[in-house]
Amino acid sequence: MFAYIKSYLSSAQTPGAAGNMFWVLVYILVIFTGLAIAVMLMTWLERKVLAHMQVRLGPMRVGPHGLLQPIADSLKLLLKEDIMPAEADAFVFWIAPFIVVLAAFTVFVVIPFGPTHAITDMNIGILFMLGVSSLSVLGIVMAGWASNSHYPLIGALRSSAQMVSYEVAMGLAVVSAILMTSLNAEGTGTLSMIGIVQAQLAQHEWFIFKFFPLGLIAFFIFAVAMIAETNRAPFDLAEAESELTAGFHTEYSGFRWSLFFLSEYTAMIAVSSIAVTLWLGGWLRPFPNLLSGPTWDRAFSLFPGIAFLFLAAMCFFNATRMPKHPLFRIQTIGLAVFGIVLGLIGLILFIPAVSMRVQDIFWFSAKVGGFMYLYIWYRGTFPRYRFDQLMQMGWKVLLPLGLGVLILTAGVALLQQKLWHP
Amino acid sequence: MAPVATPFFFYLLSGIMLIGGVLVITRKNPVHSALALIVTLLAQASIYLMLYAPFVAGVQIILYAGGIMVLFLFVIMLVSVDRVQRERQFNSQWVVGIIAATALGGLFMAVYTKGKDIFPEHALPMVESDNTQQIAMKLYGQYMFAFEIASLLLLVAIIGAVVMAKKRI
Amino acid sequence: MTDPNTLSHLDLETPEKPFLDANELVINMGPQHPATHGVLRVILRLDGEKVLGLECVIGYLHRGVEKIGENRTYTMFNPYVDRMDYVAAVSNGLGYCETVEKLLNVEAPPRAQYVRVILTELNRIASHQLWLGTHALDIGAITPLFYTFRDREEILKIFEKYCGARLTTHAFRIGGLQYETYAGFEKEVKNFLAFFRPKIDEYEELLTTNRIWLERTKNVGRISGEDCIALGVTGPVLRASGVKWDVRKAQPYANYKNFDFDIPTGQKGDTYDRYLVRMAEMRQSVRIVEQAIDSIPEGPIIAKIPKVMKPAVGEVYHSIEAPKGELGYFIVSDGSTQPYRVRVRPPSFVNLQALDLMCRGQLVADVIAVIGTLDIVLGEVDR
Amino acid sequence: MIAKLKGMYGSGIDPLTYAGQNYMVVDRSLIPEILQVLRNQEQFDYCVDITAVHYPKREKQFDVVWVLYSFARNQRIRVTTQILDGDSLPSSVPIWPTANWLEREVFDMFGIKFEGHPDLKRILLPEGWKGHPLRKDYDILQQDKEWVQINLGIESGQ
Repeated sequence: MFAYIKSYLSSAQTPGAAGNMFWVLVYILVIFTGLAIAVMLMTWLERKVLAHMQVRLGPMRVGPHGLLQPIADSLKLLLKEDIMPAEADAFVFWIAPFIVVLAAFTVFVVIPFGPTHAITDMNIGILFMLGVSSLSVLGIVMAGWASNSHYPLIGALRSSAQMVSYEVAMGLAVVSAILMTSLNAEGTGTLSMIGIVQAQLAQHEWFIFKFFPLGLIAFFIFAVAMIAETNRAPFDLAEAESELTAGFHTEYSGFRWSLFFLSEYTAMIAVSSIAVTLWLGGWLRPFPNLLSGPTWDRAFSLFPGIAFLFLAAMCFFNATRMPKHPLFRIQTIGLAVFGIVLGLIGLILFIPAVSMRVQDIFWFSAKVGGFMYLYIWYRGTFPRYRFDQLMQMGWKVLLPLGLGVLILTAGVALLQQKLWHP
Repeated sequence: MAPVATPFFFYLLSGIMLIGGVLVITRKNPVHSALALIVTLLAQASIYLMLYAPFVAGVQIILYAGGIMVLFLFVIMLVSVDRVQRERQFNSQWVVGIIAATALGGLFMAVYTKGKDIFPEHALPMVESDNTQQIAMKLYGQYMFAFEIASLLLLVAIIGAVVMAKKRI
Repeated sequence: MTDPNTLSHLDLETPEKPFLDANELVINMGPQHPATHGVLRVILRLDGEKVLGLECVIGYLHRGVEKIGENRTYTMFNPYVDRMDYVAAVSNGLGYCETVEKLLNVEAPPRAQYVRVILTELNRIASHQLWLGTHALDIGAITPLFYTFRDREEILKIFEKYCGARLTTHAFRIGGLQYETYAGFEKEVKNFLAFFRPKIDEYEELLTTNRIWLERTKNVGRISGEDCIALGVTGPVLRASGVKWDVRKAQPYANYKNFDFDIPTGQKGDTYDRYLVRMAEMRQSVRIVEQAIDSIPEGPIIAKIPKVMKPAVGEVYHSIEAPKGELGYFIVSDGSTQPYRVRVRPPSFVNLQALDLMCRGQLVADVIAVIGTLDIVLGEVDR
Repeated sequence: MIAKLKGMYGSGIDPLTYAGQNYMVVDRSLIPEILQVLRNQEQFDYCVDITAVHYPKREKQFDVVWVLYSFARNQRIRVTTQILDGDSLPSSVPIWPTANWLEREVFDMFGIKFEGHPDLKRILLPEGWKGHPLRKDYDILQQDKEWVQINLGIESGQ
């Protein structure tokens, strides 16, 4: 048994590909716990960052600087009464949130946090991701319909129309990135998520900079489409609270509502992961071609530790700024202890053996985190699009642009293969 | 990846497909029918996966479960369900139905008994990762003409739908 | 102009529900709806997402202010008017006090006039700030709300220091002012002006050239100048449609004729023009306050008025330019201590009538934008 | 201008001034015509307000007041007419569309009917309300009995 567990550790494959069920389970557990924590962190971060953008403080009461707020929120949601409208279609109403959550979480099966840090590596990875995430539309449509009320119905119609139409532009952008993976000796591309990152590694170039500006435009199309896909500002028409109160989940409450909430944030992380994988080099560290060599590798592997030490320093700094009143003593101590924990993690991450293994995950998460920050930033800055404008943007701007980029990329790739590397 | 308990999963998925298919036609509520259809399609996609056709499976999910079924639901949601439930569900063309069913069953039986040779004894060894390329080669090589014809047909259908839907252009 | 007989009047009888009822939909918005700015209920008749017509159902906040006025003395009724347009309480008070002064044939002393103008214009800024924040919030931009509330706070602080109340100020008395300005009033107002001027630029930076904001507001809820006049719409809405009319200029009250300011106008009468007009009005208000604060004369703050007010028998209509439009008071006196009849001509109420016209042919999302751009306060609509 | 109108209609118009504001008391029979003339010939294109005053002791119980404004002249004028209780007036919605809600409010508060109004119904008060609150004979006990106790089921202690 122990040997079976240990046999995987030296493997250079994902546990799924190696067929090691124990490690598959471990990875599933780790990724899903990580996701839950990430979503909680994200809700806290969103409230804090947005608050600071809007000259307010955000949550401050539950824990130091509201750090325990997500826990309080989730407890509240779990304890709330679960209301089902009398006229609702009970079965569909009941199953809709589960479909959405299932779709949002299943996607993470193929997301590569590192060359071996994925549950499994499918050879249709990206297709699988797009397919499964498109299933969440079903859940939304069903939720809106089953509520048997006008606002959720309109919300559901809007969001499903939006998601279906932006999927087209998104797909085109993705295809142009996949085309770039085929620029190797055999001339065959790959749909595998790990394969895509390895192609970027082999070509010494992130696809966002490939065939400048084609990669950049494709990335831009995807970046716009992914916000629309996740129904976030400025494309959050489905849940435009000023018009439709809350869109398709107006009638949901308590635990079931929290499932929608969870899946929204999970989907955000998922599509950001796709963007990172396809265009931003996945787990690869920045400047792989400019600053290459073992010295630079060593230097960049220090970053995870530095990041955690920085967070620890922030905690200590804020702990010293806490009010000196006895009532705040526990909070101050809590913040300091949190800082110590972060600092210890940071120190552990400085051990070369650890840092070399973990830095893939760190870079991947850091890039995804950047996208998450952008999500918050957009929400703080932009007004909301109107539905027809949104459709216009999807069909009349992004779709032709995506087609053009796809054709140009194909042409340039062909030329490059035929002329420069015959 | 080594196949795991293939017959079990085959029968499981087929069973789900059959149950789903029956539910599609027996449910009175059209939304429930659509749900059953989605289940059927997903089970079908899984069977494609078992046949080492992951690309087809993925496309099945994206296009049918994610795309077409959403459009189905779109239309169904706009239909007033109360009225549908009051309507008679099956039309009583028993004779035609029985004849068609018998014919189809006969065909299946004929293929199964006479044409055993056309099925290989064992699954052909095929590299999983080549599947997508194989389809691309076939589609854009051998069946190029059929493919283009199909896309042209779809274009005509789109234009027709627009013309019919729009009162004035 | 749309046929007046078809406005604000919907045929709400839903026909026998067709098998495919995808075409027409009657939706009820409010009275508990986040974007109706209170308890406005709007019944929308939609073709898909297009608005075919709408009907406003109002009165949820009706408190019978006019009836109350008949049962209170002139002085006692003064605080009640603050409760109508509660975001511009100072303007309401000014209109009421001036009307009663007309009835009594007295005039407030110059110093009182200046302080009145300063406070009213500050209140106009506060009202427009609140409008901007909520309007932008309705369209989906959440950040301006917090910026405007941060800055509005400074105005409210001045009010609080002056009269002890922040919202329903009851700042003026018939015949002048009750309170002398507090020590440092002028300095604080000047500080505020210096603080506030860059803030307007900050709001504009967030919105004026924002692509999405432009798309959401341009050509949305257009109304022509003629339609505005026909529907009695006044205030920034009228001016954004190109009619250069402001009670402060047309029939100056208080001492507005002493101040130099412009009337900002728009051309197209769409939501974006109304936005620009209100932004420009904030700047003009700053200009007025600046001039007034520099030239406050010394002197008494209240005219000689009898302790028990008994105006002669007669009737007076007087109107001022409230932040929302023309706010008129029609007071009938029968010679007793109580007004015989107080009629308030609320700008929000009359402006709200234009909602139907402005929303026809627009989308549901635009209804929200148009309600926001009309800048109604339900306390004033329902009274 | 008022003099001109006076010349046209004679004794039906009684021009008055109070506190520097012009208004005229017009006979009920002249109302439709006078309003038309004011709108079309005298350019009073903006109907500021329509309201009423109740004098229960008079024979003609109601004063109905039109407050008009002319952009071209920068001038306000009030037109007042006296009508009996239960008497109706022609609607001025065709002249000024803004009269729609204003007349509805007058109807709601005073019970004065306007003929030809497209949709004359209560505007501020609920449909089932009894009585018209701004009449002088409407008191709070009546409201308490007929609305608060029936619909809200509470003793308001009035």
